[in-house]
Amino acid sequence: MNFLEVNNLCAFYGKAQALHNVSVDVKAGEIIAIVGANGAGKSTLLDSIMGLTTVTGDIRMEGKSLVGLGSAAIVSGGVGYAPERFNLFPYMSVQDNLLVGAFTARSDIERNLATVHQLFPRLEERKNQETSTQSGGERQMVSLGRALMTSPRLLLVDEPTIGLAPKVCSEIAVALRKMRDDLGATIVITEQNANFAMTLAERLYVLESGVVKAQGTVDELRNDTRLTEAYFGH
Amino acid sequence: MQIIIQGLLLSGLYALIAMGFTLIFSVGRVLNLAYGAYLLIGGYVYFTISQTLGVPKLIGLLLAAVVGCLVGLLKYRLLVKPLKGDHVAVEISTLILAVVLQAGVVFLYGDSSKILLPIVPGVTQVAGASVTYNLLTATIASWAILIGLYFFVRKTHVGRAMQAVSMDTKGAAISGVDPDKINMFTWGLSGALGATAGVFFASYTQLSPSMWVAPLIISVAVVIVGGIGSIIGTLIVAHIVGFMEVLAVSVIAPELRGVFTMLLIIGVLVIRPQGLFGREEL
Amino acid sequence: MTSSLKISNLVKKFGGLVATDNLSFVVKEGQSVGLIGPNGAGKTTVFAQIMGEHRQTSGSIELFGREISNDTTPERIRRGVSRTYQVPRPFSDMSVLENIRVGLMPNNLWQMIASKPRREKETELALSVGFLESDLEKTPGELSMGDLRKLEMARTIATGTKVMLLDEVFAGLTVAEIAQITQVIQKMRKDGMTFLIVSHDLKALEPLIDHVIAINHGSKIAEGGFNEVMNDADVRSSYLGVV
Amino acid sequence: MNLRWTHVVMWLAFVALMFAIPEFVSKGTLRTLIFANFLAIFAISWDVLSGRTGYISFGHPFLIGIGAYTSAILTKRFDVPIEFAIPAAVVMTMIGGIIVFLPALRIKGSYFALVTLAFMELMYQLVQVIRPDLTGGTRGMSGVQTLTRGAVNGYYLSVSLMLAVALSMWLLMRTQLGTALSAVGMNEESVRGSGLSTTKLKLFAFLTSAFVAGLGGAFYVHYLGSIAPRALFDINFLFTIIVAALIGGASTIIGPVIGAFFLTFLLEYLRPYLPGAERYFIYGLIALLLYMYEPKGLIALIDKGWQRLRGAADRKETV
Repeated sequence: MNFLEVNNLCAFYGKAQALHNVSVDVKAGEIIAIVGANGAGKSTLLDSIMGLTTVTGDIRMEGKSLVGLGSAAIVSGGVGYAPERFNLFPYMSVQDNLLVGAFTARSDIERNLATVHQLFPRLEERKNQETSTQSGGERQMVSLGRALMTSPRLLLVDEPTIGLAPKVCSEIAVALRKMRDDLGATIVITEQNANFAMTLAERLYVLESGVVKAQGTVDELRNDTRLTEAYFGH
Repeated sequence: MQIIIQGLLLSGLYALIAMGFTLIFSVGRVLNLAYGAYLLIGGYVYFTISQTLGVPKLIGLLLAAVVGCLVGLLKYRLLVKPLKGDHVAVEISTLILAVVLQAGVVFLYGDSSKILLPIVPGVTQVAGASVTYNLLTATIASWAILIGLYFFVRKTHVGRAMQAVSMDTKGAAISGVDPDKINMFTWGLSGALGATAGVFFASYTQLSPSMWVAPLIISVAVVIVGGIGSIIGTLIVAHIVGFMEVLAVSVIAPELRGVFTMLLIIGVLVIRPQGLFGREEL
Repeated sequence: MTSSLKISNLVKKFGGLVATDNLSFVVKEGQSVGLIGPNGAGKTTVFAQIMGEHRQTSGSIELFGREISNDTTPERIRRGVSRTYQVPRPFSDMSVLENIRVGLMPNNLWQMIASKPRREKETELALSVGFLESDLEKTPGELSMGDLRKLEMARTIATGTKVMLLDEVFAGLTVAEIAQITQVIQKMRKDGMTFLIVSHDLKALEPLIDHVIAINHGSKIAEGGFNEVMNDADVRSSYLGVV
Repeated sequence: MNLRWTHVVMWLAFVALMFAIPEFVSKGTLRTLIFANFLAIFAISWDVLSGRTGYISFGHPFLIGIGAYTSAILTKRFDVPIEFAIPAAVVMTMIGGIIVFLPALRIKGSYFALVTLAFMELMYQLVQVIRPDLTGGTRGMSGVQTLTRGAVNGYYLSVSLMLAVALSMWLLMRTQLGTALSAVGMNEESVRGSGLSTTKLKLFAFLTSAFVAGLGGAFYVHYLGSIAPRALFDINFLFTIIVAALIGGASTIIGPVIGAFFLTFLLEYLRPYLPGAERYFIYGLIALLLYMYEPKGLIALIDKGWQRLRGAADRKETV
């Protein structure tokens, strides 16, 4: 049994079907990346795991089904999420943003806060700053930090590098790797930046128009034409 | 001097009145036009329990808050939630509900207005102005509640969750906060606050079935002018409205007490729809 | 061929963020041009400026040789340019025909009262985008995503437009629906309509266009034939990313 | 405009029915019917604006009040003949309509509704203070010239006015303009995106609504012969207008008429049991339940019932 099993998932936003029979398996302690062009359904996949869309099919973590549970229950079951647009609380301080993340994991606050500050020292320096005044890179750090505050065993990160400068991208990559190595979290990221995904993840799923077009290890897919096809059509 | 003291006292009361309305507008993004009815219910519950039955005043106040809270919870479950974010439908149905509740009060207590005895009797002189202990108590209680609320919202998990839901519902949900439960809680809290304010408001003016309209208008003004749901903004604007009213009454004409409040609502909405302190915080 | 739409040195700033950065391009009459770029490249913002939903910070927008920057949205539509939206915006309680009727109406209150709806014209437009006779009285609630896109195209054509801007016409569609919309666009191209099409689905876009403009961070990074642009190094790295 | 003969027949039947009523009912009932007629006019006026374009007016008594006060003041204080006073009142109300329209250029939704509510309260307070020698201040005015004597004549006048308003609005709303106004209510951006000026359409809706409100208000004051600010600029009155339109079926013409008659008679039938303002308890509760259960109103319920009957009949035929 894999840590996370997604089977034949179809997801809908109102009338539009965004995913068609998507199946993804993740082993405990893995980092995998879902890659594909804009609109391929990457964010929808993560939103669906979090219970934010209407779905058919099955999503199981450690054998337990997540389908039909509310987001709050999924979070307290051990799934952390850093969404693409961050969805931070703009007029709250960095510290308060992190503390909201601790809503269901109140006994771990001190330990988690120490971890977050160790991963992103900048968040400790600026803990009283409102997130609405922060740069994109800082917001990404708050978003990841808030996800960590939920004590996740599975961490979902949507487009960790979008809009970020290359230097910040590598900082984020280092942090994500540490979260897996030191905290033992299993990580699923989505990336439009396929090259970044290949440096971070062990395995890739290529998504195109809501369908899994290819999957495999980074080495298997590096020169696979199906990867570039997903972006350019041929 | 008299104006300043009167203004301060009245504004404190107005801040308390507007607070519950602000909470709902901020967390639930809903205009609860039946908000004034909490004040109505609070006033009459207190009247029945403490003035008619002679139960100690503090218990009467507490029970008024409990009933207000229950009405708030019921309103959320039976009205607001089934209408799921259809703002116009919520506004219209809460307006109808307010009329229903008003008629309910007429049914039980009759049409004529009643005098609510002062919660704390007596008068004192402050810098040449005569101040009733009653209004003074109301103002002190209102400040105490507001300060308590401020720290509750800032420093507790539930309070922060309320802020979170008001700023980004999806962000709150993926942090493990159930927005529905927070909404529920906020409606209950809003009801309790409104009912408490109602007791003080009724003892300041009088108890009558139509006493809900003026506080509703004040709340609307405070929320609109202050921008969406800020506690500090509410406090500031409650003072603007309160002082304008005191000034209008004492300097121009008592009949014009509400005119400037209306003009303020219209002016701000047309010129700066996001409010004077327009940012979305709690 | 004369130019239908000419964008010159267009700049749009939202506070500190530069959404459109000195962008210039021309769409000639009868041409069909693809506008592509990765997520957040600023494609939709360009559409919004052409339609007057956002006012540009600087630069000019010319339609058939005439500056339209000071016109309101309805005025621009009267001059012959209109757009569809990524998320269709139908009139929810109206039938397919009534939705199209709104597009056909004259912008004059008296004529609205005096003139009768042109039912044959409405039907003709509906059928031309691929509706069946049996769909004509349906309301948007009963239609699929593909039908909603067709409905939006029909209403847009009804305004008498000569230049159509299509925003993500294939998003959320099934393969069969993509094929049907492709057919509709091809037929309109033959009839002389000018197109500017945004799509992330490059495979579906390729047969519909004469050439492509690729943008990233609000400025043009490549322009030319489809294959040429697809093999451009800047375009590839804008999509695939660099480390 | 696609008129069908069934429409003509239905209107003729409706008119005939309304005119035959005085033969069958008591004078007391006629007085109730007169109020229902005026309420129907106000509800139609509200619906032309709010039901169609979606700009919810919580201040309709503001417009009605302008019409009523203008005509009352002109006839009583300046001895202007009624036949000039009423048109002048309508014009004044249309100017009032433009005042309400101005905020609609910038704001919509809840904010617009609140501005209109503020307009109503403002009017209520100003009327009592500014020139009480003209407006009668808090007590209002009595002894305003009346147009008719007796319930029967009053009924004929009010029903003629109501039918004229209903028919002309019905005809207007069946044109393409009516379709465009409804389109504004469904999606304003798409109307602009179809090349139509929504400013023009909205202005038209506001002026038409004000026209009807002013006409209704002026005739109403000349029926009552008196006017009082608390009865006019009142949330209960506003509530009755809005609920009449919604409960009957917004965005139709017959809906507000049905709603107005339904509400008026409901209120009247409750009178023996609950003589005072507490009637609004049952009345409001019924309105609330109906609104929650079927936001499209009685007309939709009737329609559904009709469809079901027809469906049953169709099934029988096929069997």
